[in-house]
Amino acid sequence: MWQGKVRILSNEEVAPDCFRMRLEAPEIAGEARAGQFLHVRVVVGYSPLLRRPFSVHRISEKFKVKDSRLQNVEILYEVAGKGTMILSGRQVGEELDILGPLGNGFDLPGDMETAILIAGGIGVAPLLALAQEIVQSSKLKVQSKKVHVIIGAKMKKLVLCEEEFKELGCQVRVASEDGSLGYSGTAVGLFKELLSTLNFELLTVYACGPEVMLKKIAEITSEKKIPAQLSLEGRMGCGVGACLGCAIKVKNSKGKGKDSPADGGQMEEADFSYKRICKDGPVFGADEVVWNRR
Amino acid sequence: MWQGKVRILSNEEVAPDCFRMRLEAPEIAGEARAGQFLHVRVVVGYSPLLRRPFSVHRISEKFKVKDSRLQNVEILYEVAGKGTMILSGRQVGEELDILGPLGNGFDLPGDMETAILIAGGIGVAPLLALAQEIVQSSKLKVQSKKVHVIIGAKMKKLVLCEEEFKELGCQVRVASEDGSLGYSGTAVGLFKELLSTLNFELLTVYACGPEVMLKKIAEITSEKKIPAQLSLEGRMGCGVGACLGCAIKVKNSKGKGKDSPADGGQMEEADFSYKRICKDGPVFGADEVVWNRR
Amino acid sequence: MEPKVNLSVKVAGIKMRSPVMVASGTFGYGEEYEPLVNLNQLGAIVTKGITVQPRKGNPPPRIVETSSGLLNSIGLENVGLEIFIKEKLPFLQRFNTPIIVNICGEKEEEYVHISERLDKVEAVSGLEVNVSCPNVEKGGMEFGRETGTVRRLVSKVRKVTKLPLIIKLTPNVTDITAIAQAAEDGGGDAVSLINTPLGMAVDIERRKPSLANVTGGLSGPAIKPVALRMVWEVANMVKLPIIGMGGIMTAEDAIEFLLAGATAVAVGTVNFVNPSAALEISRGIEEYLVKNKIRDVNKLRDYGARWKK
Amino acid sequence: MEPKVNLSVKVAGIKMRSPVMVASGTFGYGEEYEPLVNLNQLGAIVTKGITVQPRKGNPPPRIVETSSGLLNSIGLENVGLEIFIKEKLPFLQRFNTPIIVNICGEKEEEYVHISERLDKVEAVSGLEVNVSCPNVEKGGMEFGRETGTVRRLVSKVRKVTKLPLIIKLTPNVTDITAIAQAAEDGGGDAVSLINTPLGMAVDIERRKPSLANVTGGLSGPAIKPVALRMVWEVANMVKLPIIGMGGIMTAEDAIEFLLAGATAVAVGTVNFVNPSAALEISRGIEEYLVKNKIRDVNKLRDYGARWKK
Ligand SMILES: Cc1cc2nc3c(=O)[nH]c(=O)nc-3n(C[C@H](O)[C@H](O)[C@H](O)COP(=O)(O)OP(=O)(O)OC[C@H]3O[C@@H](n4cnc5c(N)ncnc54)[C@H](O)[C@@H]3O)c2cc1C
Ligand SMILES: Cc1cc2nc3c(=O)[nH]c(=O)nc-3n(C[C@H](O)[C@H](O)[C@H](O)COP(=O)(O)OP(=O)(O)OC[C@H]3O[C@@H](n4cnc5c(N)ncnc54)[C@H](O)[C@@H]3O)c2cc1C
Ligand SMILES: Cc1cc2nc3c(=O)[nH]c(=O)nc-3n(C[C@H](O)[C@H](O)[C@H](O)COP(=O)(O)O)c2cc1C
Ligand SMILES: Cc1cc2nc3c(=O)[nH]c(=O)nc-3n(C[C@H](O)[C@H](O)[C@H](O)COP(=O)(O)O)c2cc1C
Ligand code: FES
Ligand code: FES
Repeated sequence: MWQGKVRILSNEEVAPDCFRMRLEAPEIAGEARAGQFLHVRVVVGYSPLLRRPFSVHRISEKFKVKDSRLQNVEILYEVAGKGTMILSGRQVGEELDILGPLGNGFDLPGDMETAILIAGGIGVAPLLALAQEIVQSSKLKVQSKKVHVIIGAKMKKLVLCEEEFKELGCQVRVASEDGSLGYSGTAVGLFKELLSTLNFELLTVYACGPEVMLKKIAEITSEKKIPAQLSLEGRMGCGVGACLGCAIKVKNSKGKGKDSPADGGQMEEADFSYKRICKDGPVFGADEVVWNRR
Repeated sequence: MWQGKVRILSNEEVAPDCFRMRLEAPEIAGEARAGQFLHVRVVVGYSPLLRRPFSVHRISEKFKVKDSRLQNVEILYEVAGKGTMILSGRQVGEELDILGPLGNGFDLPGDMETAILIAGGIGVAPLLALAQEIVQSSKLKVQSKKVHVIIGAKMKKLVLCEEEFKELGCQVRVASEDGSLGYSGTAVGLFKELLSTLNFELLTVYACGPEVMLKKIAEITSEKKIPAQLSLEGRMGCGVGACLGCAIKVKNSKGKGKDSPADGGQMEEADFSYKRICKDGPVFGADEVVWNRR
Repeated sequence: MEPKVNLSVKVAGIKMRSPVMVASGTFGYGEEYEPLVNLNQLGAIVTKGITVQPRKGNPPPRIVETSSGLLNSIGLENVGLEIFIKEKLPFLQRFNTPIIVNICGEKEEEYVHISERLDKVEAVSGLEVNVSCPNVEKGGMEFGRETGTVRRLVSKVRKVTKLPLIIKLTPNVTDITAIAQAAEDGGGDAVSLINTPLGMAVDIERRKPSLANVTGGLSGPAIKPVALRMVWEVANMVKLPIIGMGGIMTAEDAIEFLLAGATAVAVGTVNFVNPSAALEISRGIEEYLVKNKIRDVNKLRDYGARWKK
Repeated sequence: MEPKVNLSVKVAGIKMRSPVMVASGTFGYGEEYEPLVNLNQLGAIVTKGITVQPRKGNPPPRIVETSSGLLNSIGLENVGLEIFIKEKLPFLQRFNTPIIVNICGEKEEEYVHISERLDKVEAVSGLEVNVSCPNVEKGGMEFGRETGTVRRLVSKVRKVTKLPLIIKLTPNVTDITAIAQAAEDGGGDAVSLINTPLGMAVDIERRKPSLANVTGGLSGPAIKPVALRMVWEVANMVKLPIIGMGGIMTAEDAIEFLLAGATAVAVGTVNFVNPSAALEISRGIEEYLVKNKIRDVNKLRDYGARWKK
């Protein structure tokens, strides 16, 4: 974990309102794992007051170069409000105060033979780093052509990183809600289609995207008993586990482990507890998560 | 009085930490008088929350052109804190929210034959507009060579507007505290020297600068019974006379009119009242002002 | 084109074309902003606090900025009751907008005197009884921090006037709902929430307080969360209609107050930053209603009534 | 090089090498920030509020940003007294920095139980008695809003422990000096000022409160003026030493508190923004003292004592 100022090497709009920013950050690049995030202070002043979390999107050259100046980290972000708006205006050459890498990262079972990575919208951000890690790791069995990537987006021009995944040798499928590219429908629809063609043995599903998408994927994988890891979001304070502001409800292993009533009623006290998205996550097992959050 | 967004035409550092900004503002240029000020919102957000006041420094082309796009207004400002720092970073072509012209402006007696304008540091800002107004007015008797300008500054490189005053035909004298240009000493010293060479009949003194300077000038002019007008500063809220935040203590005409004790004790209630710098000023008669403000 | 939604509200019997008023002490006597703002489009104009005698106010510096806030210690500088009636009211009267006079005093008798006097002045639509000014040595906020003093003062004023009485409360109390209840018990028709929390800033170079009067009232966006909370608490405990204020800068801010339970809102500090704020906020509320298919601004406060802790 | 000025202070008998502490609830149990901050350089570490039983805390969302502020409604999530002693204290103990345990309860007996238990735990340098948590249904702030409840609670705790007792007060009261006096009367050794003012934010798109628990405590620069005012008021009325906090982001902010009368300061929300803030602020105070030729940080509070309204 490291905090300090790093130089902005690039900050480009790669799709409408989506930017990719590259940072000169050897301290992070050497340490960061897919699924972890950076906590970024977008301004020096107090507006906004808090840092903003962004997933590690790509760790450049990590495995290729020794020169620390080339050990860069990228984030991919969407303009969602004030903070990301300010970030999108930051200039190349300026310094950015970052804290990271934070969080737990994705878990990569050594015996995994097939991986499905499902991205909804900007949720693609951590999955590219994940594909990178899977493909470049020597410890894993899984081969790049057994890494299936589903990229879901509203429309063609919002489909992100298709080329990048292909370069890594992944099997890439695209879903667009308006049918303007690839499968016409959501990433979940395409996922179901893909599942019907695959062997479930030694398969792991990884997903990041809007909560409704993650919830559906959790239902599917739970039914089919496929292990699934989801990267979640939530309002973040400290990012390091100290403020307890980023709570997410999870089923207690001791408890009966069932979801709370659909009417939004309370679960039994003994059946759930809160975890910290920043420290215990942001990657959670699909089975843990209690979905009827407000 | 007008409020709205105007375009920044230029924003240049004319001396260390001193900037001149030109604004395309026909609504202001047509109306503004020397001694009035603009209330400027330096950012869109709330940091800083309030507007910042700056004197009308030069009204470009006012008397020369009909084309409203050429009717520009300039301010001259020093980086004194957060707001002026932000202002100095604003770019040509951007819009700036301004409110003005505000305040009362300098009074120009029709029978004035000689004028002395004394500027301390950034206090030169309103005095250039004043020289412009005096020289370009057809109603006044005073001739440009009877407009004496004293520019005081800490050192040579902080002497502002010498050329501009000369172009208007004024008699310009410079004082630098370190002796690096012109008279070695303060503007007040040079003023005393100048006074000893002039006829006091139909003379008016105008001054803007640090409070210690204005106080000394008030003492000199009061002793010699020379009318003097001072442009004052103070923390400003609304700028239009509504909030009563910019109070300054003045002698009551009814009261005995004497200054409060030098030990900073209170004046008699009946002897003073508060005026609003923004609306009743920022130009005050030197005789009115009660100087022992904190 | 007719507006598609209703923006008009009624507070303490005063009908307003818009729920957006301008707050006391931030809009002078109206005339200062007239060159910039169409006064006919405001919900109501609340004047600077008026006392029986003219007041000079506190020594400068009287204001200082803080993070997202403004501290002021004006000290109730005002022209006094009679000059107000003779010289300030006639100007305001020319507009088709309710005039609410903010009144203050060092003793109960002064509130009573002013109310009695203004009761006979036709131009006045209502009184905002200021038991919350933090910047005077005597009176003001001192009346507003205990239920007993509030109830007694309001009932005394109630006896001498039929004018709508809006009681303006201070947030510097342990339980705002008890104070609001006291205002109702005393015979008040509405409450204004909130006046400024007492604050302070220090000049570390001079090692002195930034304000000559040491402490001042804090206004602006910094106080909005506290103001909203108090509005919601009072809306859920007391029957009186509420004029919400404290840090409103945008239509979104105003809507937060209306949802939390305010019938109308007042904008203060924002006038200094953007004189047309009240009108822009009014338009912004209208757009919100249209966009969300809510026909009447008065429906907004139903939401807050449903929120439960 | 020897430091040219004295930065060490003593609060309630606890000696600290720097007047800059980290505030309860914003620094976890220390271990979270240890990778980033040299814990040996802090004035003191105040832990997250501890209750007898573990607490889950409130449902999310628990935090939301406001202008220059942060609203939180954590709801005192903590591991509970015994796990704290067994699993969290041993880590903290490794550092050469006073550990102050923030304690809270729903009933007086719980405060008493925790104090009695911690009295015997050597690693603990002092207790911060939290009578000001605004985010729990029972207890917390309810003990801190009346002089009677404060005095009684403090004196009960006083009886069972010799540990220094720092009473952490809520700003949500009419008269903070009366509460601080009650803390002294009950036998407290110092007061912490301030915990968070109660606030609220509304999500106008969903037309619901932004926090699941509706209201929350406001922290950050927005509250600094109110905190400073309370510190100055208490410093001038009550003998107890004060730990000042509320919106401190920079050394300048901290110096304002020290001038106003605080013996030490605590930094909270800024830790989230800049984990090294406490250490940077400590260095900034040192530079200020050197620049202004003030030999001892303890001289700063003499200034506030001279300011008069
Ligand atoms: C672990 C983690 C990793 C993330 N990784 C990425 C990533 O790689 N790329 C990416 O683009 N994003 C990522 N995000 C999300 C990203 O952090 C947010 O989009 C960003 O913080 C938004 O900041 P903002 O200031 O632009 O928006 P804000 O102004 O904070 O608002 C963003 C949205 O949140 C809602 N919101 C904000 N405040 C409130 C409130 N008070 N009440 C109700 N709703 C509110 C608003 O509706 C708004 O649309 C990640 C989040 C987490 C937790
Ligand atoms: C009518 C009028 C006309 C003016 N014309 C000009 C002009 O033409 N050119 C020009 O350069 N300036 C002019 N000024 C001054 C100018 O407005 C200020 O320099 C400017 O507002 C500073 O803003 P800032 O945000 O940069 O500084 P701030 O951050 O506001 O601080 C400026 C200075 O004021 C002091 N200060 C600020 N806040 C406090 C506080 N809380 N306690 C103690 N001290 C404080 C600080 O020491 C600081 O050095 C004028 C002022 C007035 C009233
Ligand atoms: C400069 C100033 C003067 C004020 N004067 C008064 C006053 O005379 N009477 C009163 O009841 N409130 C007065 N107030 C309080 C405001 O009416 C309002 O309650 C408060 O500022 C909160 O709203 P805001 O945050 O929108 O400014 C004053 C506020 C300011 C900033
Ligand atoms: C997320 C969060 C959790 C907090 N938890 C506690 C707590 O458990 N006990 C307590 O006494 N104060 C708690 N506080 C209050 C802080 O200790 C401090 O008094 C307050 O935040 C003001 O300081 P600041 O503005 O520097 O944050 C908490 C504050 C925050 C922001
Ligand atoms: S953001 Fe602070 S604990 Fe997760
Ligand atoms: S700044 Fe508001 S009255 Fe002068």
